[in-house]
Amino acid sequence: MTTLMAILIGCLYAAAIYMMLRRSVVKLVIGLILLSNGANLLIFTAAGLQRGVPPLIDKGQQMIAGAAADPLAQALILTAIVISFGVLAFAVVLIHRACEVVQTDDMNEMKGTD
Amino acid sequence: MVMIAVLSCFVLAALAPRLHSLTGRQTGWLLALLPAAIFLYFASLIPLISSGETVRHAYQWLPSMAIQFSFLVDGLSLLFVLLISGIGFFILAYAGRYQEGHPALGRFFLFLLGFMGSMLGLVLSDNLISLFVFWELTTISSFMLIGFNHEDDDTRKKAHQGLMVTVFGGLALMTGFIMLGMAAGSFELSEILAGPSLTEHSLYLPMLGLILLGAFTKSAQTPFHFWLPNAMAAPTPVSAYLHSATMVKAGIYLLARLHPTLGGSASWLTILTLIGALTMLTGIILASRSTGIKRVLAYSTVMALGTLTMLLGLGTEKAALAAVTFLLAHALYKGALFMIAGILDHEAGVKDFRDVSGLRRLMPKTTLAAMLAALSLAGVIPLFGFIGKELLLEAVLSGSRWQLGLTIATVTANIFVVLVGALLALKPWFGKTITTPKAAHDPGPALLAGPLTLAALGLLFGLMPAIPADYLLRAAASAVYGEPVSGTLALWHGINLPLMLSVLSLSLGLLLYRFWTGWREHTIFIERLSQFGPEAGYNKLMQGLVSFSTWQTKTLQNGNLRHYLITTLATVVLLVGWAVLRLDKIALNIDFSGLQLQEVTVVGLLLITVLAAVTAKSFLVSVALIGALGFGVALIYVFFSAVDVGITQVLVETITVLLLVLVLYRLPEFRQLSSRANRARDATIALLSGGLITVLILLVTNASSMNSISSYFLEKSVSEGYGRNVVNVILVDFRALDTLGEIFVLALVAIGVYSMMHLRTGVLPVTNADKRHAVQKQREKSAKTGVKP
Amino acid sequence: MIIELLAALFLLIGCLFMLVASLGVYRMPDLLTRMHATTKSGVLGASLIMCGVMLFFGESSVTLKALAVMAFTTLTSPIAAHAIGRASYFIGVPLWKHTVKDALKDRYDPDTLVLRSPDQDADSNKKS
Amino acid sequence: MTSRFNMRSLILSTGATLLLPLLILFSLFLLLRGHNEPGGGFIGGLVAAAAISLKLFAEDYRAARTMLRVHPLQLVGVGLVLAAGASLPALFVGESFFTAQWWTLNLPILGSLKLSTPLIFDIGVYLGVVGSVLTVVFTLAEAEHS
Amino acid sequence: MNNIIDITLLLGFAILSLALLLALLRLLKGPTLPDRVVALELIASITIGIIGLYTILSGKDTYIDVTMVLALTAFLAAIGFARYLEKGSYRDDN
Amino acid sequence: MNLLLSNLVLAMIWAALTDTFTGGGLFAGFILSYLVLIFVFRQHPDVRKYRLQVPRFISFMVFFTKELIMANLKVAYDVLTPTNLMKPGVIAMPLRAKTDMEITILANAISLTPGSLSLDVSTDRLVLYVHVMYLYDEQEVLSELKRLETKILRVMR
Amino acid sequence: MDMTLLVALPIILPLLFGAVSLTLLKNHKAQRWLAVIGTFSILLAACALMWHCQQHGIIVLEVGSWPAPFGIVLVADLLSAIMVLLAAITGVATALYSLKTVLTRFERFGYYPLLHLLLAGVNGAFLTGDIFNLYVWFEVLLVASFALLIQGGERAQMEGAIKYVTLNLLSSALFLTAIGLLYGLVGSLNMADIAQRLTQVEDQRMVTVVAMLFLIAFSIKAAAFPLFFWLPASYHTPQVAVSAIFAGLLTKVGVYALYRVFTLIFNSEVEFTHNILLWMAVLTMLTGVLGAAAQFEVRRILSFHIISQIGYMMLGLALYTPLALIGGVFYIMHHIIVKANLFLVAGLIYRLRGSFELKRLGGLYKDHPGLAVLFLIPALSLAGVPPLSGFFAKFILIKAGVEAHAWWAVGIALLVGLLTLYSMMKIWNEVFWKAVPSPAPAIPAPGGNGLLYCITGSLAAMTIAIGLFAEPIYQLAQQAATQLLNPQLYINAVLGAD
Ligand code: NA
Ligand code: NA
Repeated sequence: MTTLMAILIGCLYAAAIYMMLRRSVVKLVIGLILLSNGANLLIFTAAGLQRGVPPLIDKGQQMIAGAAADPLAQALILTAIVISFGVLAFAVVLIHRACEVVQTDDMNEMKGTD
Repeated sequence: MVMIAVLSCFVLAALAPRLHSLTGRQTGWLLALLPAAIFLYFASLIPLISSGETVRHAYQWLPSMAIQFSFLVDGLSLLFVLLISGIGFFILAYAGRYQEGHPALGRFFLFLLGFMGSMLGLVLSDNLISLFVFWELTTISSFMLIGFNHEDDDTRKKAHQGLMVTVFGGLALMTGFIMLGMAAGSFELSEILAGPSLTEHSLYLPMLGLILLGAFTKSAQTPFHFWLPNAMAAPTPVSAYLHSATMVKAGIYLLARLHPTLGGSASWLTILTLIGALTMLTGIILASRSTGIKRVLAYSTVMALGTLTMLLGLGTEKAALAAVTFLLAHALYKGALFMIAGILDHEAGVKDFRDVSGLRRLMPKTTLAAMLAALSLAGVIPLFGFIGKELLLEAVLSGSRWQLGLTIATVTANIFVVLVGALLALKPWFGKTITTPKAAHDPGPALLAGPLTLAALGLLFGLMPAIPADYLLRAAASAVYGEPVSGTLALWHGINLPLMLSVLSLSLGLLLYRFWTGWREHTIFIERLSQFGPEAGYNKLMQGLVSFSTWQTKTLQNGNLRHYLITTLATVVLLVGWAVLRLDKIALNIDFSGLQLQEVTVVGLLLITVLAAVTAKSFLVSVALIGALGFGVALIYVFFSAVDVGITQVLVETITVLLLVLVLYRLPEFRQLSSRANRARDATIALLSGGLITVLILLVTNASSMNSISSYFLEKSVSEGYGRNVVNVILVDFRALDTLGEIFVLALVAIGVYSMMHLRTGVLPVTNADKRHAVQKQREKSAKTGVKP
Repeated sequence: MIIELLAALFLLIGCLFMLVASLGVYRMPDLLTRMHATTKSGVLGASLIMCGVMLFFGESSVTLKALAVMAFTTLTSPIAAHAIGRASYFIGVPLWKHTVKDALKDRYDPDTLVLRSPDQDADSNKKS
Repeated sequence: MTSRFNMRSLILSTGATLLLPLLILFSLFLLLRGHNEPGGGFIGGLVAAAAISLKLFAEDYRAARTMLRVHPLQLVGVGLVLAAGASLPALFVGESFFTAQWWTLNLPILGSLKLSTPLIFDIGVYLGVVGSVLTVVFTLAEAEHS
Repeated sequence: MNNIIDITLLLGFAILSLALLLALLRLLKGPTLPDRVVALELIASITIGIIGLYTILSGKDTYIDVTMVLALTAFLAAIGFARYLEKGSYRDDN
Repeated sequence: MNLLLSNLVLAMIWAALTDTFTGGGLFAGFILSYLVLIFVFRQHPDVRKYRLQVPRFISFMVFFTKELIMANLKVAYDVLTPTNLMKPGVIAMPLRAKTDMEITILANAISLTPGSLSLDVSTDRLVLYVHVMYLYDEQEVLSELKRLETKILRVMR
Repeated sequence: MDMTLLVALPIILPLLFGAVSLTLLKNHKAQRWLAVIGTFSILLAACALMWHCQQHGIIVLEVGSWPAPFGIVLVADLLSAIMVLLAAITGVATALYSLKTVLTRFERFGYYPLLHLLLAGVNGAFLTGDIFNLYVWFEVLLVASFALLIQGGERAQMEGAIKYVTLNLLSSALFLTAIGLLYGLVGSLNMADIAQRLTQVEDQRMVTVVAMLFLIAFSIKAAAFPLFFWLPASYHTPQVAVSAIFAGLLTKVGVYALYRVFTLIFNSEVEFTHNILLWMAVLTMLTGVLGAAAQFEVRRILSFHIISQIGYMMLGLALYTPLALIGGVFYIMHHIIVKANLFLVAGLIYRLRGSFELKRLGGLYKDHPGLAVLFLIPALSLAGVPPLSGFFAKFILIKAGVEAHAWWAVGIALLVGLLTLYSMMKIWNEVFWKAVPSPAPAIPAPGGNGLLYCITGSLAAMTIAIGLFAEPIYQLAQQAATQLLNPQLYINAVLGAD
């Protein structure tokens, strides 16, 4: 499954990058979403995929007998998801304001500043 | 005490503007008391130094790097100190009167005193680095002085030019000093000089080259000589000070100082004598063609500097003595002559030889001083300049390798020196009286004291050469030569070759003076040549710099975000790709076993979704697809045991869609703007990057073999974190700091969005009717332009 | 054993209804007919699968949650359908060509979004 | 202009009224059980934010704003103070910064209640998330009016 | 006995996969935004179904929690889109 | 509404007291407290209404579930067969339901029953616009819908 | 309470002040007070931390008492302590400067909370010993900088912000990717632990692969060649106080991160990694300074100079000798103060003349000699003129370069020094020496300049002091460099010696 995931993640990155490279600035939004999904899945995959063993300990138990999925990677992903969500929200509003102020959505026309 | 001498200049400099507003007209004299005191103090050291002793003081600065303020008084530095403080005394007094009433006179004193302090520090420093520090300070303070009339565009340009050239050299010098320090094992000149010669050291040539670069730029050696005449943009007291005894002599001082350690090699001899001779000739020929009084003086200074360099290049005992003698003579007459040029300007309003004649009767005292100084320059007996010139010729004649060539050059130069001397000694004073812009008259003591004294000293030393020789010059020459020098100075050596050459050049020079105008007309080609000269080169370089940087900025920082992204990504692909290709074995984790149906389906559908989201023609469609993508990704998290992550993913995706929807109708629609070629290029970059990521994951998952620290959390979650949801316990306890940072990120987003939307100016169409109207207009517009909305 | 069999049955039927919903969405000719499929089959499919889960685990906590899921979908699905259906009228999504009657046509005021009843505008009723 | 926004769908707004308490309760449920079962401050906060957004979508900005009473940014502030403040109690008992503190309160009716700094922290997270998301949502919705 | 459940699950996943594919195709085809939103709604429902099946497959009941959240909040996206459309965008889809 | 709430609270207290805070425990608690409520406050007019509402609700749920399944079978049929037979249309259904809650629940129920999907309520709340799949006879469809309305109103009022 | 708390204070103080400031959003008086008290308290904490660090060596705080490498650790070695102190100084200067220059309407929309949180992010990044936590603090400071950057909503700000945000988000994504891969490789997040575990990786070249990702991610943050584009696009657009704190701190966080990971973690293939760093350093210096030569607007010139100065700091790391690292650390110390100050002075120029355009400025030397001095000191220091702070910074690096026989790097470093002076003197000539261009812009002289002069004057005094009393600073840099070159010290402090 890791191989398959690696391919999916590669595609997510590629798609994200392609969208970030568009002139139409709103496509950036899609690019950022794809990128953060890709990065989160990458952490998930790199940490090792485990089926059906959530890191939840049963009532009355002290720990999980046997294998369990990596809780740390999950915590990292949670943090990363929330951060990228926040950043995305900011970026969306920024793009909206920028289009409003600059009166264009064409990145090629936003050359007023280097 | 030495430290105090140097420091006091800076302290007084800082106080000067305030002091000036208090004491007004007499400030110049008042401030001049300081150099006078310094002069007297150092003069009191003459007996000690002339007996071969040295004085050294050291104060810690950066001991870890062996950098300290250490001061060494020996013959050479003493000679310079006396010149700096002595001439400085007159210059301050002179400037006080010359610049009287100037609104920024206080600042002028500030920089002049600052310059004096720097110069004193430079020549007194025993530590190479502290020497360099003062070196740079002279550069900066002279920049401020040269640009004193800063509202004039040309002045600013010239000041900038002088600064660039000398700082360029300064930086080379610093590197050279570092190498010298490394080679000699010390930054202390006294130790370096006491140590062995470094001509055999492996770093010798680069070190020499760099140090010479520093010295040559500062001392205006060809091809860097052009900044010096341009520095005449400075007020005359500045020129008088900088170009007689101080600033430009710093390079010479340095060469003289380092001669025992770096001198004596073939490269030293070759470079110094050739550059020196070239400079000498360039300077004096240009001087002979100039008509501006200060300009002539400036070029003749270039000549003198070249001569000194040449002498130091020869490096013989005789040359050393000749060099210090010539240096002293030059300081005296050149200081006087510059001040006289200033007097002519100040009292008669003339700046050009062609505009002046016959002032002898109107300005008798000035004439006297001028003639004494100019004749000393011309090397006329019995002035001190004559002795200097005789020694020069002697040294050249006894020189080794380039004997003949150098002699011819020196004699040629001397012919023109005589011409220049004659110009200065005769042209303004004799002949028909021309009406000058101002009613000419002798100035007061403040202006006249300097030239008269210096010129008189030239006569005195000429008549009694033993005084400077015994008390000063021999010690100085010894320091230069590295061993005690035993020569004496005398006005009369009998009829010898140097004397004959002197007479030859004197007569030819006077002849040339008669045909000065014709000479200038016949040599007009030199002017044309100058467009290929070093100054033109400098200007080209600066223009080239600006146009190159403009081009670079246009290319790199072109305002196009996509280029930035492409460059960044290309860097990623190249550097990471390179690192991957370096691997001993590229072992990828390729394994399709154990796949489950639902997993494959979800991944497959996700791939379709991603592709569709990228190719979608409408933002809305993309957003809807992103929603679907979110569910798919959540499924993956669920399939691989991440319950909390799955839930969060679903929620975040939903709220993302809500947010997008809230701004959506105010965002422009997707447009297809890029050309097919650009899209292909972008797709290539994207696929390369994506492929690289895939490879990295496969590499890492294949190589990982270590146990993760996460087993700790699984063990301790219940027993020490009191929670069964390990992920949550990590979030709120084990790694609560991450979570803390993260909600602050959210808070920042909230503030950012809040302020972005409330601190705005634009107004939106608000009703449906408005909106439709706007859309209608947009459609009409796009129909005209043929772009799909 | 019987419970498991029952659970399997529920699951299978639930999945089939899901498929029906998808087929409906895929095959039906216009938006409103497609929504018939999703609101009904989607809700039932999910609910049946939840019943299967409920039966399989047979624990009260799971039962409670599964019931909650069923309740939530039943509650939210028609509301969403309503919202979308209503919105589709604002932007004038075309109805299937075989639609026989459209009582809603032109009843929305495009600027105020007021929806008039047929009594309020006998005139426009005639037109349609 | 305002009338336009009051002409919301009756079905939707009633549905929202029905769902809102459900969602809020659900979010609190997720928050409080998060330490032992899936859930926690984030997830709870996101659900609560979604709930109030539903109110906004079903009715209008003003209704949602009135329901919340305070400005969401103040909610953020309180959340942040709680979350950051949860790092401090450890200092008063001489333990390392951010060390979790657990207190068991024996209340007469409710029985023993476990209170802890991780819980306070999680509540801070909850408030911070609710406040932040709502600030963004409200700001954007409010901008529609201007 | 587990066989029955296993086969059911396999069958279920296959059916739901097909359902997901069909819904996705509608999402891609549109032709109007509401059509896509409806498809998205359905995808959320199918996701609930898949997680339901997966809950049984893994035997861990905690996955049900995900479906609870999905059931309660997934429709919000549709509400959002609906509101967007009501706000009077007259943009053509596609 | 208040009675339902107190009924629920009582059920929870029961579950808490018996330490069976589970589906079954709550259900048992609900039934028990329902019985207690209608017994203790049997004179109260609200309770009389409430007494009937619970069985009506249960019977409505049964009816509704049946309808839902029927609806699905019908959809399945439509989906799997050619679409020729369909004769969709939007009709206006006059409303007897008055309160927001009544209208909403009615609309939702209509959406989940066979062949009909509620679209919107007129602003004056007089009619509900419904999309119908088989509009062969509008009056019959309307009376069908009205029957559903009656059932719901009986539970609600 | 033990002294390890000191490590947390520079983070938790601004967080708390930011949070409280946010709850008092509409009370801008209270916010001003909080800004002043907050930044000064951070300064106090930073001083105490510095003192302790020098006395007791590396201080480690295990957050939540969870032992390393499992919990997050905050680690203050000397480099961190230095960075925190500099951030605190910049913070105080900016906060005070803001009191007089930031518009009230900005203050009412979260300016001060953003400032507090920016500092929290910066300090967090300097102090954390955990690679993922570093990412979190990066994001905190990044989003704070986003929000500060767009306050005002001018066209240039928007255009600049789009570029700034996009490129920085790309950098964050790369950073996250790198963390994910590193975690996958070694299964730890604690930097000391990672350093230890990496030595057990079979193919050290695999480590270098991951190192390249970190290199690029941090180089974007540090604005190194060829990844600096976001900086010139945006730094001249926000309010001056914001420009100043950005100029002083943001890129330095990237530089710090490079120093941290390329001394502690990725030190096995120095000849490869640090050679790339060397190339980047040299090209960064050169392109930055050339970029400045093409600019004719004060803040744009200064922005490009940030880039070229970053090159020097990277040079220190790239040469990777004790002296070079000393030089690098010294350079950072000097640069933060000087650069922030230059932007603040630019702000004063703007206040007096209402423009940043060279061609519209002039006459300030005559009219405001005090300001001229305040400009000249940092400007000359930036160019490396002795005896100001920049001289030793450059001198040490050049010496290190000469000792390492990195001739071309030395040559370019020198050339860049010259061109820096060229640019500074361009500003000087045009803004100060040139006569006021006619028609003179009629800007009424605003009040309250005394405080602003005091702030810039104090920073200028520090510049002079670093130059004149270089020895203690050098000692500090030396101790810091010694720690950097002996990562085992850091590892032992965090994980315990065994
Ligand atoms: Na987190
Ligand atoms: Na940055």
